[in-house]
Amino acid sequence: MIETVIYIFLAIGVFFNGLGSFGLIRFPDVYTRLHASTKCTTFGSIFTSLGVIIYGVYYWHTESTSYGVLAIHAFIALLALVITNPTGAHAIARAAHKSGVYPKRAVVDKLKEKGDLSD
Amino acid sequence: MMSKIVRTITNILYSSILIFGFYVIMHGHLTPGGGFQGGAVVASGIALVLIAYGYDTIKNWIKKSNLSILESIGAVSFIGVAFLGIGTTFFYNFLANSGSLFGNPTVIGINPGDLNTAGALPLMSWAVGLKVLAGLGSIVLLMAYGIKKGDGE
Amino acid sequence: MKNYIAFGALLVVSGFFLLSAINMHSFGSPSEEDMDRYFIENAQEEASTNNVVTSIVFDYRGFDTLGEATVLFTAVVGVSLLFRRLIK
Amino acid sequence: MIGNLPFVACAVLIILGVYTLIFKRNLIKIVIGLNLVECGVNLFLITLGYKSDSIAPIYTMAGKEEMVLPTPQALTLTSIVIGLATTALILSFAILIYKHYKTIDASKVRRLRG
Amino acid sequence: MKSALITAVAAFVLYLILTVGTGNILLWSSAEIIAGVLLSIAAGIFGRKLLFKNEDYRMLNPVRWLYFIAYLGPFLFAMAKANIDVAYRVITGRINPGIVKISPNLKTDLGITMLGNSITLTPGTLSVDIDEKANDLYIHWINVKHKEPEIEEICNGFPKWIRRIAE
Amino acid sequence: MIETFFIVAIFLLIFMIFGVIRIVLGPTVPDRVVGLDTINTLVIAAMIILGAAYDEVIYVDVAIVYALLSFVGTLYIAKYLEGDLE
Amino acid sequence: MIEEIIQIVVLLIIIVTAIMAVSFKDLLAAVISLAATSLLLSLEFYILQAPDVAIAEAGIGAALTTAIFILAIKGTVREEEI
Repeated sequence: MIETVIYIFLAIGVFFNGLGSFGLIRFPDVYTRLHASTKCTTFGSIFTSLGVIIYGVYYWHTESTSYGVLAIHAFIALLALVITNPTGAHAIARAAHKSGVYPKRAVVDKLKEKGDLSD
Repeated sequence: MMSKIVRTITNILYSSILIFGFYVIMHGHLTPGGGFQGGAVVASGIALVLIAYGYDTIKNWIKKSNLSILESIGAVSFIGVAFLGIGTTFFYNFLANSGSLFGNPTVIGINPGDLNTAGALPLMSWAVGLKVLAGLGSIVLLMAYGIKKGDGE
Repeated sequence: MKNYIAFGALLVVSGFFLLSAINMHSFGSPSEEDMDRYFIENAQEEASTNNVVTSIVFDYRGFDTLGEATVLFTAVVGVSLLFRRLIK
Repeated sequence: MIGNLPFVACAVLIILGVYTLIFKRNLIKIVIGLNLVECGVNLFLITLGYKSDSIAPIYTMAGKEEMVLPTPQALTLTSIVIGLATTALILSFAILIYKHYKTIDASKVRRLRG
Repeated sequence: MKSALITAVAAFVLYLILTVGTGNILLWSSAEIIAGVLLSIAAGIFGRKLLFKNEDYRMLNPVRWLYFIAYLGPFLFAMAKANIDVAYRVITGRINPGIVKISPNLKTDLGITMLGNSITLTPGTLSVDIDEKANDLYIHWINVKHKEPEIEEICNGFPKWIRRIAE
Repeated sequence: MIETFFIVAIFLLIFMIFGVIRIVLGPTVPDRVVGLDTINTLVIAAMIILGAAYDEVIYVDVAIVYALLSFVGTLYIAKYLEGDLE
Repeated sequence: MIEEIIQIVVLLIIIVTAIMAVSFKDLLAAVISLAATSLLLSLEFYILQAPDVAIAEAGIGAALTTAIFILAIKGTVREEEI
């Protein structure tokens, strides 16, 4: 029973990770690639890590406490990942726009119209 | 000075990086880690603050002279702990299995570990950790400083 | 001309590297060393650590770490002296 | 099946580094080559001590008996920190050379001399 | 002083989470707790100038934490929707991108940060830049419907939640 | 169970190749940074999975270090691209 | 068997990124490739059962080496001449 749940979680994670990596190849410019890579790989990594966490929590009861430590440390790694990943994406997007890479086929670009933001 | 989102995340992450680096140094004799690794982690935290706030803001918070004092403390205490065991040999682990500070004997074989073991090793680990922390941190700060000064010439 | 000589030397050296890489002992089965076995068996008893690598770095081979500390100190002093000239 | 592929990878990394050291003129590129040599040497040391079907030399709850050889890992640990320190020193020299000569091309720097 | 103390307490909690399972009875051995206290005080002293830089202690209220936990529900739902949306666009390659501006009227730094990261992880939007004074966000939208969008169209009601959490 | 973890790790490693292709091809530098960022995330996920697969609790610490620090390198490159690194 | 496939893929990516680090004319791109190399080198250490070295390589290779190289490129020039 619990193994089926873990398999499903791992499968979802692998599917979204693959989708993100594939979107990295397929999309035309930096911003859309960031969409694919940030959202999909973060979501997929959350699910693969959740598989590990469920594995750890389940065997915490049946076998030994070290599996519980595995679950907790995996959870902290997941938390750090979720905090840092969108921030890195924001930094890259901002740097790309400032260094003169504008979105391709854009309908509207309010940031370019406004000019340089003073910070 | 990077954007506001990056700065707020830096504020949250910096203390986490500090306590995690200290954890890595402290548990060097039980889990993977030790002086080098923990020092590198904390130095990366200093690099993070440097990039998020810029050199001008950070120079009031983290003084280079404090870092060099810290490095000297690390070097002196490392050699000092090494000399303390000179009754037998240089670098003799005089505290192990003695029952005092860090002096509990380890159970031989497979075990989860007890923090209060390993004798002089945690002390040396802390000395090397301080040294690596201060050394690598001041290298990054000095290079940022040198680039900034060089533009005016 | 000089480039050709350098390229030939690089070819010879890389040939030696690759040959020795192929003729190393097969991957995953190192020759048994007495020293390593001693460290693994006795580190828990003598230094009372669980992590054998740390016991080697700080206890059995502490002199290596001392040399490393010296190199790190020298590098920091070197960088510091180099950029000190810029202020003047 | 895998054969001696990790050792070959170390050799390829070191050869790439040496190639960069010989043929490239840019100082920062030279430092990148030096870093690659360092990577290759570290990987070689770790690969040398690897024993198949064994665990890291740390006594934990896991039950296997065999451990990989610990001495190469301890040596690699010092090597990594030293590598960063020397890299920083060389890069500082590169920055100073650029301030002085306005170029970081090694051959041009040699010709200017002073 | 106060900020150092609170940073130290936060660091101590993180340390306890990291070292759980080391003791037998209370889950932590006494040596771990002593070491944790000392190290947390050190971390509090070194990190005091960052975590509570603005002397803003409103996040200490436990009610806000409950709101935060409740916020995770709609957030994860929106995130799953985002991924199915991106999956559709990856497979068909149908995009209509552009950069638009919204003004969510959030005042605190933490609030605008949470909003920025949330909308980076949710449907078809990516925060590109931020106006530091007015707290306006510039957003790359993968499927532009209007050039002057409503806030609701982009952020799925996140600003209401964040106003409860962080303001 | 253990074999499943290894298979998932192999899939993650194969997805890393897409990131490497983006690093090699990417017309501009921001494209390459996006590839690096993707590889970062995948490596962290692979480390967590492999830690469970080797049945060793302590290995996951490496994943925590990576998740906390991999973002610093990205920030440095982004700040250089913004053009006001000081 | 299955671990050997993992090692082959990781070593392949390491060699490709190292070649890219040597051959890019743009030094910033070369530094990005070097960062990817050290990232995967850390994963290789992890697979070779050396978590100590993996942590050291993670902290130093991921953050500090990239930082120092970027600072040096800022202090000099970005493009490699010739």
